[in-house]
Amino acid sequence: MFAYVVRRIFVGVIMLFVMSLVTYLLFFAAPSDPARYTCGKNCSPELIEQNRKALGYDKPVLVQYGEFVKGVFVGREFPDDPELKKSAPETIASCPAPCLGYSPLQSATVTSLIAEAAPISISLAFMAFLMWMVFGISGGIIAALYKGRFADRALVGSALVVYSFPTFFIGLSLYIFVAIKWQLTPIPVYTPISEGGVGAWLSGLFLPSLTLALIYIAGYIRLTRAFVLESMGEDYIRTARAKGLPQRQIMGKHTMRAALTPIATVAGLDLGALLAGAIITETVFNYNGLGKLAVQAATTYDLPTTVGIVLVAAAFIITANIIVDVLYAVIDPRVKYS
Amino acid sequence: MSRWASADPASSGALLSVRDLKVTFPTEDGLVKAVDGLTFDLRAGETIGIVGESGSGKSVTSQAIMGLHRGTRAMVEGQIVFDGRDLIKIVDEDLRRMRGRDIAMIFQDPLSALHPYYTVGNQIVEAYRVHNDVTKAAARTHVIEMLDRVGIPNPQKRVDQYPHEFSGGMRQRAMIAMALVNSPRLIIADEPTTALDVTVQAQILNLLVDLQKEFGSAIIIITHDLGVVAELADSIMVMFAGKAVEGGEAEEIFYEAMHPYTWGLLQSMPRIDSEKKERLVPIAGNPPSLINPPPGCAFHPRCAFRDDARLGCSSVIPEFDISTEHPARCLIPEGERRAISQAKTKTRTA
Amino acid sequence: MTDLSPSTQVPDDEPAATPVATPSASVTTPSASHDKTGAAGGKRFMRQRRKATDEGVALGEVILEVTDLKKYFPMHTSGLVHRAADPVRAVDGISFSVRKGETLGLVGESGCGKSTAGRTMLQLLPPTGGTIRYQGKDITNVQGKELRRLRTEMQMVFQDPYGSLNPRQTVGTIIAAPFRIQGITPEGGIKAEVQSLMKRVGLNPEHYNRFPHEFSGGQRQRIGIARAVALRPKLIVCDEPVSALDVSIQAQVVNLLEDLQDEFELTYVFVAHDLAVVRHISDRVAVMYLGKIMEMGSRQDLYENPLHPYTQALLSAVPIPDPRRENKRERILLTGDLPSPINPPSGCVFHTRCPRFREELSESERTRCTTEAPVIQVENGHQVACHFAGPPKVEVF
Amino acid sequence: MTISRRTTALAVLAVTSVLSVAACGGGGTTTGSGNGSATGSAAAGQKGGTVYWLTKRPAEHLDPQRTYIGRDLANENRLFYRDLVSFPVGKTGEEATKPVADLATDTGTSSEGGKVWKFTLKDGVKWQDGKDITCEDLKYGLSRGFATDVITGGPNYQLGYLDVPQKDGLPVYNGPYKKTGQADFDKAVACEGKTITYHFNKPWADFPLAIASLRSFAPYRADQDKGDQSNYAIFSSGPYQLQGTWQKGKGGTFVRNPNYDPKTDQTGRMALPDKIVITEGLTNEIINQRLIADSGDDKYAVTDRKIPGSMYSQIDSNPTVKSRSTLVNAPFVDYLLPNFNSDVMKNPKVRDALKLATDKTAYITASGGDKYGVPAKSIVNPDIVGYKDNAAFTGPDAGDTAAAKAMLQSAGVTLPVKIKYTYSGGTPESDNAAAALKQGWDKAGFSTTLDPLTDTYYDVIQNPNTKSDVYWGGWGADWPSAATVTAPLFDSRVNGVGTNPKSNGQDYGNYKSDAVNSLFDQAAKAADVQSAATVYAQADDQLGKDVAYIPLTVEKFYFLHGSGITGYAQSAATSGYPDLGSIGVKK
Repeated sequence: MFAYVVRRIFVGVIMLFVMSLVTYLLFFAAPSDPARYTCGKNCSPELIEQNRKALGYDKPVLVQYGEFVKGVFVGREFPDDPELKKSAPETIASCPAPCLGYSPLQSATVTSLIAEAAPISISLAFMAFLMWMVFGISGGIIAALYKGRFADRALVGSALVVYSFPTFFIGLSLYIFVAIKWQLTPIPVYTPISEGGVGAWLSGLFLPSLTLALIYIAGYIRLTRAFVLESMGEDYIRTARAKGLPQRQIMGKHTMRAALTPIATVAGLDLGALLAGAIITETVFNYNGLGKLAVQAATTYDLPTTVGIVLVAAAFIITANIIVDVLYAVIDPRVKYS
Repeated sequence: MSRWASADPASSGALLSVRDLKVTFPTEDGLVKAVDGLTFDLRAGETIGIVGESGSGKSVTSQAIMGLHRGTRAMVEGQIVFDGRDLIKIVDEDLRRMRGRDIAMIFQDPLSALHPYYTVGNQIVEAYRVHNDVTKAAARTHVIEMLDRVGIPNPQKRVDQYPHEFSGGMRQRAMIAMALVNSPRLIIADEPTTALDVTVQAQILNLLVDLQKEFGSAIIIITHDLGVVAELADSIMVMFAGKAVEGGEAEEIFYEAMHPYTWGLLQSMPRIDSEKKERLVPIAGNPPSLINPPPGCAFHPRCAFRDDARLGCSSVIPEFDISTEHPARCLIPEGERRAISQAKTKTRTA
Repeated sequence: MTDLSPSTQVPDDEPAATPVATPSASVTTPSASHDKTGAAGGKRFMRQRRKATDEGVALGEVILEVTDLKKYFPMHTSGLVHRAADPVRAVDGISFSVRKGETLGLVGESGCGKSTAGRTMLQLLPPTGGTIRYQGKDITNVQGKELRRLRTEMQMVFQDPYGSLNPRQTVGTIIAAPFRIQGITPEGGIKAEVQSLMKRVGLNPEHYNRFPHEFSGGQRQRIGIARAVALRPKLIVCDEPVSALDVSIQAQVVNLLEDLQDEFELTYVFVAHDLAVVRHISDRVAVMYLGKIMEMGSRQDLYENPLHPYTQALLSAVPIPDPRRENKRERILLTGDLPSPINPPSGCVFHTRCPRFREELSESERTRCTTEAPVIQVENGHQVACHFAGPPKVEVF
Repeated sequence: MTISRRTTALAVLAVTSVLSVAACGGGGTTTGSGNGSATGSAAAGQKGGTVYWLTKRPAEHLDPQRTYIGRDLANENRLFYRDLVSFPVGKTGEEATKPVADLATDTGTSSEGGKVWKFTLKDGVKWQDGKDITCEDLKYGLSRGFATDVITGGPNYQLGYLDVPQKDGLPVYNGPYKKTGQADFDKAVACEGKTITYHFNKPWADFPLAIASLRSFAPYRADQDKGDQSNYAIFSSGPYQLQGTWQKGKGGTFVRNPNYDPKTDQTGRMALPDKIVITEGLTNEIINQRLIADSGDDKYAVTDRKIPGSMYSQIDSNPTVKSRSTLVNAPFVDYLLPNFNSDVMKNPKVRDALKLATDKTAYITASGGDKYGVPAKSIVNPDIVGYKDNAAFTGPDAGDTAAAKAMLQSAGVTLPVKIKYTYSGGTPESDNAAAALKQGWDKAGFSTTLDPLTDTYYDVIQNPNTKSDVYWGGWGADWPSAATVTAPLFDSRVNGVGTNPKSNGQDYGNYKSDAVNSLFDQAAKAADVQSAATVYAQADDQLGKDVAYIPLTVEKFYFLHGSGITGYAQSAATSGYPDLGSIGVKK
């Protein structure tokens, strides 16, 4: 198992490097010129060239990528201009290893940008995760137990309705009605625990995580219902009944264990993907998490930040995959890794 | 045995008396009469074989006896009297207490019938403790003894293994251990060897015979394989389209079969001990619909001996006369059938 | 969700624990006993075959010859770096030949390699070793066009009639598929040909546009058979064609296969676990265990005079629908589980479970079984891979 | 790329006179309107409280030499970056864009026909750490704009105007970090005590307007400069200073600067609130819904985001909300450009017919109605100094189909005349607006193919080889002078029309006229803004005669603000955005 995990991590790291290289290549293959974008009005070709230099896009792609990889291991300095470092060292930003680059468009190292944004996305993801697991799974179990009856139809029906709305719409509606019109909650603003304590953190997270959770709750009600029903139809449940086990024990021990195992893995992967940012929800609620940072980076041709977020997102997903696989081996005795 | 079953279950003296059992499933296309008026008795320590093809209602019968249709949309009617109590009428909790303790079940596919996430020991201990107020340790000791008894080598180690770590035969042994752990008076074995290889099947059937002697349980064995019941059963009931078409002692069924369907079954089966390379005699056609069964005798569309003009096979529903020793649900006069049967038996054993 | 299964892929019907053999135990067919002179277009096997005695199998020319066929499924080691490890020896050096017009039964219990052998000889799986000759021509590694042409002559019928039919295609489309794939237009058009095929296998030609789920199990198997015979192949490998069917339906399909064999002069390799069905349909029978052939002979030789202890145990285990006989029978019971096909036992692969080894042999004789792979012994075309081949102590039936 | 706020980031600033506030009758919170005082209620404003500024787009730069967004330039001037001269607070009409002395003792003196400018710093003007603002600080600030490989994104007029020799298209001086060519820069900008002298290589009559509009000439403290890392580091010279750090995408909080002495400030900055909180990253819907709801702190909120069209009815149906809405001129003008490289558009009669057939009313209606804009009579914004309607474009706003058809028929072309119209599309409004134009043109005998570009726009039409007949454009001036409108858009020499095969700069229609070019030269040499304006008007006349462009609309800002706001004003001094110089909160 240990060797398996080590191997998976090793493959994951290689994948990250491949992805970063692909991002570099795609970025430079795009028709838009990021240097033109940062150059003001009345821009001459010479000025565009200066901007390109300021952005660090003046060297060949592979050289840039090489510097990026070097930075990950030994750190870098920005801008990479020995002359400037000599004459005006205070203008040089240092980016210690592991350095994911420096974004001239944000005037900050990518590492610091991600360090600021990640806690927001992670808070949001975990909060939403908590909500959707609690409500989605309990809803799904209720629906399965009352299959075909009112509770089932109501739950599945409303899940379908919620599911069919875009996140943007749900988020905006919650924000406008709950926070602005009815003022049931304060205007959602992300407040780190270090600034406002747990209370402010939670109240700020409520609406955005609810928005995010609603979509997942809808999905998980249907998922859980399906898995529970499937599990209830399994032969081993019939065996359990034939043994004379009480209904409680059949549901609690035999049905749930089998039904929740696949949900645990799906949930792990969903959470992993969500940790890297929920673009729409973060945009609607003005949460400066990784999702919003990603949009900003992509729309402003901010390569270093884009690469950084791609890597973080991929790392979350790869890690989630590894954890889920390991978890699976723990909860399902049939699964063994070698 | 003088008659197939008495009219009154109370006077039958049997461990299990099933009377006019009907199991109906509502579906979108209509009511499926999976079991339609089944009657039989089973005495303590004896074995009855229920034989039939897919859709004949044999498995539904076994589940109805266990009360496994409770809580579903299936409708169960008739009487299932076990040890003087009607299992259809008793409350859920009483039935639950009897399941596993008085009546145990062995299923066809031991891999899917065992929970994949719990050890074999865990599952058998659970079956024991739910009916016996003992400590886990005591239960475990008992379970290890049971595993040893059903021929699982190294039971101390095996008890902590998961079903997937067992071979198919070992899994079925474990299922048998689970069924026997409470020394039930009735074991229902639903196709217990169908998923197994023939050499393993032989082992398991041997084991069942041995254990029945030791525990004195009555057995209902449900199978499509006439060879299996030939080895085990005292009496046999042949089912077709939810109904019993013939019943009697094992030898009567094999050597004096009185129903065209039974003849068909016996003849369509290639025999390992028959060197003759003659054409098989299949039963023509396909199994009938259970929602709209053919009028009259449900078997008549496939019957090689039907005589609609004389006997009204397509309009008259033949009776299953439980007052006789060897009832057969057929309109052909008994004498004629006896003659056909003797001719057929001759060809089989020649 | 990611890979739950361990690293090996083995066909569904072969559990991870599969067949095998020891290094040198290859069953060689004595070619002298075969008439290999028949060139293409030689005399057809006689229609009266069915009336011939069991000894009459020497009539047809050899259509398929398999020599030392091996199919291993690769495994790899655990640890940081995967290295090739001992493979699963699903088929481990089997040799036999099939004559035109005959039926060769391939029996054995699950995991013995019989299905893999069937698929490998049709090139559905690439063989690991050995040669396959079809009508005298080596087809072991043919590819591309030639393989496609070969497919018109060699077909397969599968066990699970439902799983092997595309549920979204009509029956007409399914049966017509071989024509389209091969680019062949039969006289009178595809549809007419398909409908005549349907009629021939006992399906209503008007059901041309129905979907597989609208048919019963037996009818689906008829569809599979119609598809297999569409191009008038010479050889059909039937992989457990009747094991999923009810007894009464099974007989219909067996009869159909026999009729088609006569009508289209087909040669069958009939892979099955049901010894009774195999006895009924086969001219010759090969018994497999752990990837090797234990015993092979004419139907009569094999069933009435089984010489290998495994064959004897197998036959003895089959229940007979005859209570009086059953009550008199004494079973030869095997003990223990099937060994792993990754590390098969040394010497004779069957020795770990062999009743003769356990009960009848002396210590020195046993040593021979555990160290020396048995060489095939032939007597009148009856081959046995056992050092101590001989009749059983008790009657098998 | 810089031209339109629709496609790109760098917007623009605008200009001129009035904008003040709309305020429709009724509400008690009405601030002045029309030509009245824009700061009517500001007079009653009290000190204290917190003002909230809600916005969407994050500031890309808060470095004075790098800022190029109208909103940020205005707020910087009002809050923390004082300049030698600034636009006054609380003025309307032409007064609003008439620079007044701020850090300098007066509005500057020029000599040598506008080629040399002198300013003297007041006594007692200080940085937030209490140190005096010096002439060296002014010079250092300007020098940063020359470090084009570090200080990017801002206006670059200094590169073209300051009398520093050029080499390979760039000045030989490369900024204070590397100091190459420092001697040349020292010659161009000289400090003598508190007096700074700028030497230009050509006359710059409207230099004070540029100072007041941009922040390129603002002072900067060398010891605070960390190059790019100082992008969001605000070292204040104005009434407020940043509390903590600026968080991009989130915003920042400004509190009073203890070292700001109001006695040195004659621009009228009232500095009423104790605190100003700027929140970035909100969506337009959320901002305006919050302002409609007007609850809690949102009572004290203002915004620079237009009310979305979908919310007009909510506002019209609620008089109290409507009283808090304002509709003022924005600095932007939408226009069309015939492509002078296209065969049909080379024909002057076809261009005339296109002009006559253009239905501005339909364009405005499709874009959002009177809340979107009013018909434009020139490419020059009416708020620009010396504005005059262009006689060529004073015809009926809805166009004159009959005249257009007649013109087209006399043009010697086969009808219908096939034309392709390329515009920045992809939104329902922009596509509807294009369809509205097409309808007018097609009625007059054109057959129009619509060509919406949804991704990059200006980069595409900047290519002289683009095959299209008519382009859409949008523009806002950098400072309130025609010098930053017609000259940069139509001077073929500046834009490289006919000389640069790859780009036409901002002259997207490839217009080239020696007569107009020489008028631009003449205007640039003018000693003062007014006389320059007269010459620019002549140039505009010629452009109109040639139909070098067809003006569509002068855009409007339709904003909401909270009920607790006092002194609410929007004027050309702040490019039409809320003026933090006068805004306060009710107690």
